Parts: sequence; structure tokens; C-alpha cells
Amino acid sequence: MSWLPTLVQACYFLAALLFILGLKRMSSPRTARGGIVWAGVGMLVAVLATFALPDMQNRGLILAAVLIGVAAAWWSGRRVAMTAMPQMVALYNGMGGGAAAGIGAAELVAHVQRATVAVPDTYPLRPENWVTEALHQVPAVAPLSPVALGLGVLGALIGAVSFSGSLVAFAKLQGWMDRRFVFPGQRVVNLLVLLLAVVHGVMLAAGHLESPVILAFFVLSLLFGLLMTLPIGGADMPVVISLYNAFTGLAVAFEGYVLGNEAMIIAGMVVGAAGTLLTQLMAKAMNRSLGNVLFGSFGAAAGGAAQEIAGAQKPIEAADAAVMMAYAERVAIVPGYGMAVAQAQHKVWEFAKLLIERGVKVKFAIHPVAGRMPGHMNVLLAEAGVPYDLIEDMDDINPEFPNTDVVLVIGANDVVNPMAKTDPTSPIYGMPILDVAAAKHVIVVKRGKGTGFAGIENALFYADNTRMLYGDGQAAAGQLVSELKALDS
Amino acid sequence: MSWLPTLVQACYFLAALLFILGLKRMSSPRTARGGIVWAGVGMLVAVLATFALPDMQNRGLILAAVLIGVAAAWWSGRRVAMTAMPQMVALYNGMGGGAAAGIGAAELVAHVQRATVAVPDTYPLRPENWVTEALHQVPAVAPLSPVALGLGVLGALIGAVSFSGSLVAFAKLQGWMDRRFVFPGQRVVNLLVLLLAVVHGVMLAAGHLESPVILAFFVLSLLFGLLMTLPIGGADMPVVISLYNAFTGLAVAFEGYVLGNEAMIIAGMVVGAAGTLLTQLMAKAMNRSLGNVLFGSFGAAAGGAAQEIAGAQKPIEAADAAVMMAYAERVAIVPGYGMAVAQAQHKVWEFAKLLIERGVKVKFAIHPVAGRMPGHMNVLLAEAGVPYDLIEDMDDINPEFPNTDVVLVIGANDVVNPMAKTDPTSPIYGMPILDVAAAKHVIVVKRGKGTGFAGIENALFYADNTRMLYGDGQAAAGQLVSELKALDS
Amino acid sequence: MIDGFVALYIFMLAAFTGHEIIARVPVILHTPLMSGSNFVHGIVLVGAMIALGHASTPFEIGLGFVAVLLGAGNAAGGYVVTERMLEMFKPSAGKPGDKA
Amino acid sequence: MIDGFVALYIFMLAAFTGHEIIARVPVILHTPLMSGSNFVHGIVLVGAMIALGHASTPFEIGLGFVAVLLGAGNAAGGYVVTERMLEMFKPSAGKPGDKA
Ligand SMILES: NC(=O)c1ccc[n+]([C@@H]2O[C@H](COP(=O)([O-])OP(=O)(O)OC[C@H]3O[C@@H](n4cnc5c(N)ncnc54)[C@H](OP(=O)(O)O)[C@@H]3O)[C@@H](O)[C@H]2O)c1
Ligand SMILES: NC(=O)c1ccc[n+]([C@@H]2O[C@H](COP(=O)([O-])OP(=O)(O)OC[C@H]3O[C@@H](n4cnc5c(N)ncnc54)[C@H](OP(=O)(O)O)[C@@H]3O)[C@@H](O)[C@H]2O)c1
Repeated sequence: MSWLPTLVQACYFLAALLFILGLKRMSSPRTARGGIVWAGVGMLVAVLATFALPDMQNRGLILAAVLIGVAAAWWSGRRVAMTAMPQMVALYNGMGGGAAAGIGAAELVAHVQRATVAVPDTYPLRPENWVTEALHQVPAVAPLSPVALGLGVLGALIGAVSFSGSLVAFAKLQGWMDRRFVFPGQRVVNLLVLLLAVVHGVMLAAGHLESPVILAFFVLSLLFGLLMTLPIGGADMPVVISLYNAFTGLAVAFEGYVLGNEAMIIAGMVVGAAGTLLTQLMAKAMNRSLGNVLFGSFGAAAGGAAQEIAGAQKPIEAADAAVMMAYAERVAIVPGYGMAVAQAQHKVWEFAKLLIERGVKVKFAIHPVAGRMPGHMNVLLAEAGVPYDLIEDMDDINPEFPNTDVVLVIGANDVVNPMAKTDPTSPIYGMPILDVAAAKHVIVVKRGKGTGFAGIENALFYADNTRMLYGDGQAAAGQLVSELKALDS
Repeated sequence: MSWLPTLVQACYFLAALLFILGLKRMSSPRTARGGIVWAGVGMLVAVLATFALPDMQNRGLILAAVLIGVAAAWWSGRRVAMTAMPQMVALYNGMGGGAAAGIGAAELVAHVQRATVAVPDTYPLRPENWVTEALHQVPAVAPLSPVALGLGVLGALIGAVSFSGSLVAFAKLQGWMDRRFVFPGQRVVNLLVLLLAVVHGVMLAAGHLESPVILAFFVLSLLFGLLMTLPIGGADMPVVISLYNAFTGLAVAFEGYVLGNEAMIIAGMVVGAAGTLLTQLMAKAMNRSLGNVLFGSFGAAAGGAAQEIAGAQKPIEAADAAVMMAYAERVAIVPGYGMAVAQAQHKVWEFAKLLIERGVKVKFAIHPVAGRMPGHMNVLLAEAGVPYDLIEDMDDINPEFPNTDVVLVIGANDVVNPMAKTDPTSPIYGMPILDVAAAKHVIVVKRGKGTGFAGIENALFYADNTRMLYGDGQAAAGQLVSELKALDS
Repeated sequence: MIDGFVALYIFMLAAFTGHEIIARVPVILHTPLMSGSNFVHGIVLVGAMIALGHASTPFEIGLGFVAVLLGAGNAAGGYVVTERMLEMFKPSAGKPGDKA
Repeated sequence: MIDGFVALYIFMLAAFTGHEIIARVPVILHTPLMSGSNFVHGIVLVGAMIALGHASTPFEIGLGFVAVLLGAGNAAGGYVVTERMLEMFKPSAGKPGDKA
């Protein structure tokens, strides 16, 4: 079966090719959907080829682990709500980082065993050792080159950080954890932990392959991932997840080098580079620098000064709101995270269609970071069937607000907060916002006085031309629909 | 000096990196200029590193050849006119293809020698052979793997085709050769020659390393490049040169594999892929398919039906033309190949500035394939100092022609030929053109009744609203300038 | 095992490829693309399978088993989530003329 | 010498890199870019130098000499021509605000 390794190699090559082509397609809206399928085929080919590798043991265990892992992830990924996508990405990404760290650990442990068992106990023959030897059955492991050892350790470090960091990100987004965790001297402690982890890594790379060092190395690495992520505010999580995504890619590439597997090297490196760039693009879209996201005082400032705003929120009834919009010429609808939570997109689109039938010019205005992930609102509106040409980007619609009669803000908060422009002490100061305050009238749908992701007050809700329509997003949209229908009959 | 090979390797790596970064910069107008410098530094590093390789012989000869080659190319490249750039690119590209073919030939010949000399003549000792042996001094050449041999032969084939093909392209553009060379059954002959070349290549790759086979292989390859290029019309040359550019890239990559030189592999492959795409983009810009360029009947059709056009060309004096434009509200200037030949861009810009001073709204309208290379007109106008905001692309200016009072066509022909839209038998039928006929008046500057690159008549010159201002481009522009100045004084 | 410089070349080229692919991606694709690249590094599953396939002591086997479990989760979960997100783009992409 | 599959990976990645770099280039840069990539494959000079450096018979030396000559011409000529063309882009690029 001398052709078998070549065939497996060819499969890996095909997989790498399909990954790249798949990612290429995913980065263009027209072809995005096919891209994931291409990449999926590549993955299938690579996994099947690996099963066919000639010198594999524990095939039953491998199959079991694969089936369990796939089943669990498939099930959870299928049933999770669209709004929970970011934390699921964090979770799966953490798993990948964990796997990479695990590979690194397995390599290191294998070499410890060889160093302590293999050489001294074979000759002279000592029957009392045969049992342990048979038990250990240590096969001849080729020693790792210094480069491989170094990269393996580095990959393990990065993978472990990505693992624990992603889990924290998951827990935060899932609401399992208080959003911020800050203590004095935090940065110094973090730096120290990282330094210690690196020191242990260097020891390992230098050949000190002893169990306590390995253990300390992994504990420190995991701890650092934890500590690094804890102080970061929830609003920055997508950026952080993207960063850990790039981390995992790098970890996979480095472990791929250790295993001599080019498909892993290439896929990992492509993701590492793509993820790094994507992280920067995301941070830019949220008007933050990466350094600011990781070490900034975003969360801290928000916790401090909770500004009081003069005036009161003025409520409005659904019937009045419906009438206002029914007789308006131009209406803009600004959806936000609340629409996603309430799953109100279908009702909102029903309402918009009724307005359009009445001759009202309706547009949807989408802020790039509305919701909890980039493109969140586009996805939801697309799901509800809103045609593309009614959806406007922030840059396109901002100049139109002064000519707009009514803006219906539904579940959005931070992305329409004028304090991002007026208040330099605000944690979101400098973020570009949808200029809805420039419109003639603003109607805001939300459940109560809850703050948005940044956890701050919003001057818009107290403005003279703003009316609050309290209630759950879906219920309120439903009311608007029925009031509008009542108008016509 | 065990660090030397590593240092050389590092230099090659740096060179590959700089090539990629340089090309990246060259593909964006803002950074283009720096790009060539980056790539140039990479080249310098790679060449210096190669001199330092430990097992090199003939260092003096190498230095001499490098110096002569660089000096000759530098000198010719510096003094050639801007209009002759495309043929210079063809020439230099052909040299690269030739070098790749030469490397392939040297490898093949080295292995022939080893096969015929090394084994039989050493033992038993035959003093009468010592002289020839000492002369030949064949060192132990490691045999090539089948893959390396195959790629080496393929690279040599492609390189040779690129060599002879590029030289034909050069000769054609330089005007040294009748533009077309067609005979019946040409395609069959070409195919036959290619087939024979491939057969000989396969024989070589299969190990038949005999001098006659090698000779036949190279002669056939060169012949094919010649035959393939001869029938292609001059207007298609930039596309063909770009294609040969990609060919040379591939040849270099393959020979790089034979030599185990990754910098060559990467640089060659990057150029191979980039050149292929660029070729397609160029063909698309000229509204042709690549297959049509290579095997199409563009030239043939043009040679055949020389349509007669009813009416006569109506001449105009420079003084009248100057007055017409001086009192116009909007003037568009359409430069073409003739402006490049006449080097009239400075005078044209002087004229345009005078018009602008008088309050005339002047625009330059650039067709993407005006001139003899993409971007030709932009380069010339930029050289003359025309600011960017006066230069309009075809798509932007075409809707504006109906509102334009006078269009000054200077040395352009094919790109303003309305028959591309009206006459399905025309060889340029389907090419998008500048719609100057829609303007109120058209003034055409050319020397006489010469045709453009496609060699066909142009109905525009006979149109009712067209006047011909005969003369060399630079002289005519000069006349316009002095007439305009005379008007004011 | 591939040697140092060749690996360096592969690292470099893969990094360029990844970078260039993402270079001009629109904001609305950021999340699906993050998820998609998350799926792609699920190839770590292959590495984990190799690690478990070469494990001999119980400890190594346990480690390998967990690694395979995690890697499989990364690959399968990444696929499902990405597929679901991109599914949403179908209706709008279906009407190419609609874009304003 | 690098082995078959690794070479294949390098070929593939380099091809992607080259393709992606050119993917969205404006028409006016077509010619300088053609010339620039023409310069880049001037790296063939290095190969020719190695061939001549290892040549031993007069015939091989002659072949190598011609190859180096041609390679040097490719590299130097490609550089000069590209540099001259891109030089032209300086004045307009110098006024970034000018573009309509
Ligand atoms: N897109 C991204 O990539 C991304 C990722 C992470 C974070 N972020 C950040 O998230 C924020 C997004 O802004 P946003 O304006 O979309 O949302 P937001 O600022 O988080 O505000 C959401 C609002 O919706 C209301 N709401 C919640 N559930 C609701 C329901 N069922 N029905 C009706 N209203 C409901 C809440 O008020 P009540 O509680 O009073 O109802 C809340 O004020 C920005 O700060 C952004 O930086 C964005
Ligand atoms: N840009 C590219 O990439 C590229 C490359 C290769 C080919 N092409 C092809 O080249 C053509 C370009 O069209 P074009 O309109 O720019 O040029 P053209 O069709 O070649 O016409 C040039 C005209 O300029 C006149 N002319 C020549 N020397 C002159 C001088 N010294 N003073 C004044 N006039 C002079 C000639 O007429 P007289 O002889 O009567 O003066 C001729 O009719 C297209 O067919 C295109 O497809 C383009």
C-alpha cells in the first residue's frame, strides 16, 4: 500500500485548496453561501484521509471521540438562537484552541516519557521492569528538532490562551458572568502571569521536559487567557473573539508544523492572517483601536460616571404612534439589539409593508455595529424578507434624517446615542452614530429604562421630539400593525 | 562558514517577501511608485547573496555577464521613448524567457555529459583520454528526480516559446516586421510544431538525454513561439506580451524547482498567476476574449473588407478651430496614439490652460485602450502636468458628450470610431468607444488619411459635424496655442 | 518533516493569501467570515486524530481523546453556525437587481 | 531539494498570492504592473548565475553566460522601464485631494 501515504497527502492538499477557495467565496456576498460548503467538503476529505493513515492506533477511540464531538456541536449549533451566534463562535473557537493546546501537551508528554523510560531500563534486562514497560509500550518517538519543539510550545501557549479566553467570552455573552472584573494592579498581574508562562515555555523549548514544568506551563497559560479576557467589556467581545480566532489559527499552524502536516499549517496560517486583519477591520467598524479594546478603559469609565440627564421620557400610545407614521411622508426604521432579542423582525417588516402600501416612503437604517455582531441586523432583516434596496447603510442615510418625518427606533440604544458626539467623557465618545435626533419625530420602542450594551444613559430618550413606546419589541410591533389595520377599516 | 548557506537562504526569503510586497504596492495607484523600489531591493539582495554562494565557479565570468547585461538593458531602458515602452517590456520579458530556457538547457546538457562521459572512460585507465577528461572536468552531478526533470523540460519549453514569441512581439511593435503573417493551414502547422516539441520534451523527461533530442526540442519550441505570434495583429500585442510575461514567470518557477531555489519558485509563480489574471483583465478592457486574441481573426478581417464611406472629410484651419473652442462653453479633449507619437501632450495642456483661463470648461476624455498600452494617455498627461480632476474615464464622460460644444480629437482614431457600434462586420465591432459624435462639433487633429491600429476607416471623420485639422499633433497644438494667444492680444 | 526555510515560505505565503482574501470584505460579512475561518481552523481535528492515533500511555490517550473531542466540536460547530448564518443571505442575494 | 507535495503547496500558495494581489487593479496600472511583474521574474538571473557557477564544459559555460546575460537584461531593463513609468504617476499622486 505504498500509494496510501501519497493519496492521504493528496487529500490534505485538496483540503487546503478547498479551504482557501471556500474562504475566498465567503468574503463576497454573492458567493458566500457556497463557500462554507466548499470548505466543508475539504474538512470531510481531510478527516477521512486521516482515518486511512497506515500507522494509526486507537481507531475505535478516535471514531468515538469524533462522533461525540460532532454530534454535540451539531446539535447545539442547530438549536441555538440567531442572537446567540457570537457566543457559539466563541465556544467552538475555544474548543479549537483547546485541541491545539492538547496536541502540544500530548507531544510534550510523549517526549517526557521517552526521556525517563526508554533509555535506562532496556539494558541490562531487568525482568521486574518488564510489566511497567509493557504497560507503557513507549514506541520510538523521533526527537523533535529545536525549531519544532519551540513552535510546538508556542502553539500550545497560544492555543491555551485562546481556549480559556474564548470560554470567558462565551460565558460573558451568554450572561453567565458579571460583565466586568477589574481590580487594582490588574495589568501588572496579567503581565506577570504571561511572563511566568513564557519562562516555563522557554524552559520546555530548551529541553527541560519535566512533568511539573509542563503542568505549570499550561496552568499559567490558561490563567493568562482568563485574566486577559475578564476585564474586557461585553461590547468589545466580537473583536476579542475574532482575535482569539486568529490565535487559534496560529496555534493550529504551529502544531501542524510539529506534526509535519501542511494542511494544518496552511489552514491555520490563512486563518491566523485573515483573522488578524478581520479583527482590525471589526475594531475599526466600532471606532476602536485594537489596543484600546484589549487594554482600554472602556468598561471602567462606563462604570464610573453615570451622567444624569435633565428632563423626562415622554411616553406615547401605540395608536398615536401608528397614526403619526401612517400620515408621514418618509419613515426610517432603526433596528437594534432589542429587535433581535424580541425576534420582532417579522412583525416590523409586516408593519413596514403596510406603511408602504399606504404610500409612505420607508427605509431601514442599519448601523454597522447594531446588535451583537457585525451584520446582525442585515441577517435578521434578510431572514424576514426585507428587500435589499430598502436597507441603507449609516453613511448613506445620515444625511437623509433631516428630511425624515418619523424615525422608529426599535430596540436600539447605543447606536443612536447622541452623547457619542457631544460628551467627551462618554465611553462611546467618538463612535459614529445614526443621527436620528435630526429627524422631525422619533419614536423609541423598548421595554423600559434599560440601558444598552455600553451601560449608559441616552440623551435621545429625553429629547423634545422623542416619544417612548414601552413594551417588548415584538408586542409593540404587533400593536402598531393592528392599529394601522384598524385605521384603514 | 556554516552560517553562509543559511544567510543566503535568508536573503532569498527576504527577496521573495520584498517581491510580493512590492507587487502589492504596485497594484494601487497611491503606493505604486514605492513598489518597484521594494522589489528592486529584493532583487539586489538576491543577486548579492548568490555571489556569496560557496560552491560557485566562474565568478569572473558571472560578474562580466551581469555587468554587460545590466549596462546594456539599463542604457536602452533609460533612453527609449515613453511610446516604445510596450516593446521594451516585450524585449526584457523575452530575455527572461530565454534565460529560463538557457537554465533548462544547461541542466539537460550537464546530464547528457555525465551520462556519456563519466562512466565508461575512467576505468580502465586510458592515458589517451586524460586530456579530454581534464578538459571536460565533469563534477558529480546528482541525477534529477523524474519530477524535477519533467518540470525542467516544461520550463524550458515555456521559456523558449516566451523568448521567441516576445522577440516577434518586440519586432512588430518596433515596426520591424510586417504586422501580420498569415498562410492557409496555419493553425494546423502551429499545432503540429507544438506537438513535435512536446513529443521531444516527453522523450527528454523520460530520460532520453541525447544531444540531438535536446537540440530538436529547443528548435521546435523556439519555432512554435515564432509561429504562434506571427499571425497576431499589433493591436493585440499588449495582451500577448502580458501572456508571455506570465509564461516566463511559470518557466522561472519550474526552473527554480529544478535548482531547488524557492525565491525563483515563488517569484515565478506569483508572476505566473498575476500575469495570467492581468492578461485576462487587459483582454477584457479591450473587449476581447483571450482565445480570440490568440486564434481570432481580428487581423484577417481587417485586411479584408475595407469599407468605403460616403461623403468627404471637411478640413478646417487652425485659426477657425481656435475661435470655435475659445467661445465654447464646454470642450472635451480626446487624446490618442497620435498625441503620443507627436509628443504633443505639453502643447495640448498649454492650449487647455489657455482655454480654462478664458472660462471654458475643459475635460480630458480617456479611453482605457487609447494609445498602445493601458494607461498610456494617463501617463502622458500626468507627465505634462494635467491635474487628475480634469481627466475623465470613458464611462464617466460618455453621458456628457451631448452637452459638449466642441470635442478636440488629437491623434485618436479607433477609440472614437462609431463603426464599433454600428457595423457588425467591423473588426472592432463591440469595443466600447468614446461617443464623441454626440457632441455639437468635433475637430480631429491628424496628419492625413492614415488609419489607426485596427487599419480601418472611421466614419466619424466624414460626419457632418466633424472638421479635420491636418498636421502633426505637436505642430497643430502649437498653432492652436498661438491662434488663441493672437485672439486675446 | 519539512525543513526550516521551506516552512517559513509556506507560513509567509499562507499569511499573504489569508490577508489578501479578507482585504476588501464588507462589514455585513464580518461575522459569517469570522465564523467561517473559525470553521477552517477546525482542521485541528486532523492533528488531534494523529495525536490520539499515536498515543500509547493512558494519560496520552486521555489527552488525545479530549483533543479530538474538542477539535470535532470546533469543526462541526463552526460549520453549522456558519452555514446557518450564510443561509440568511440567500433571499437577498437571490435578487441581484434589488440592490440600490 | 524540496519534496513533491511541499513544492505543490508552495506553487499553489504563490499562485493564490499573485492572483489576489492583482484582483482589483485599475486599468491605468495594467501596463506598469505588467512591467513590474516582468521585472520580478528577472529573479531568473539568480538561477542563471547558479547554472553558470556550476558549469564546467565550454559549451555549458557558453550557455550559462548567455543565460546570465539575458537574465541580467530582464532584471535591469524591467526595473528601469517600470521605474520610469511609475515616475509619471508622481505628480498626480502628489495631489490626493485632486481626484474628482
Ligand atoms: N454589532 C457588533 O458587532 C457588536 C458586538 C458587540 C457589542 N456591540 C455593541 O452593542 C451595542 C449595539 O447597540 P444597539 O443600539 O443595537 O443595542 P443596545 O445599545 O445594546 O440597546 C439595546 C436596547 O434594546 C432594548 N431591548 C432589549 N430587549 C428588548 C425587547 N425584547 N424588546 C424591546 N427592546 C428591548 C434595551 O432596553 P430595555 O431593556 O429598556 O428594553 C436596550 O436599551 C453597541 O454598543 C455596540 O458597540 C456591537
Ligand atoms: N492601449 C492599449 O492597451 C492598446 C495596445 C495596443 C493596441 N491598442 C489599440 O490601439 C488603438 C488605439 O486607438 P487610438 O485611437 O489611440 O489610436 P489609433 O487608432 O492607433 O489612431 C492613431 C491615429 O493617430 C494619427 N497620428 C499618428 N501619428 C500622428 C502624429 N504625429 N500627429 C498627429 N496624428 C498622428 C494617425 O493618423 P494619421 O496617420 O493620419 O496621422 C492615426 O489615425 C485601438 O485600436 C486599441 O485597441 C491599444
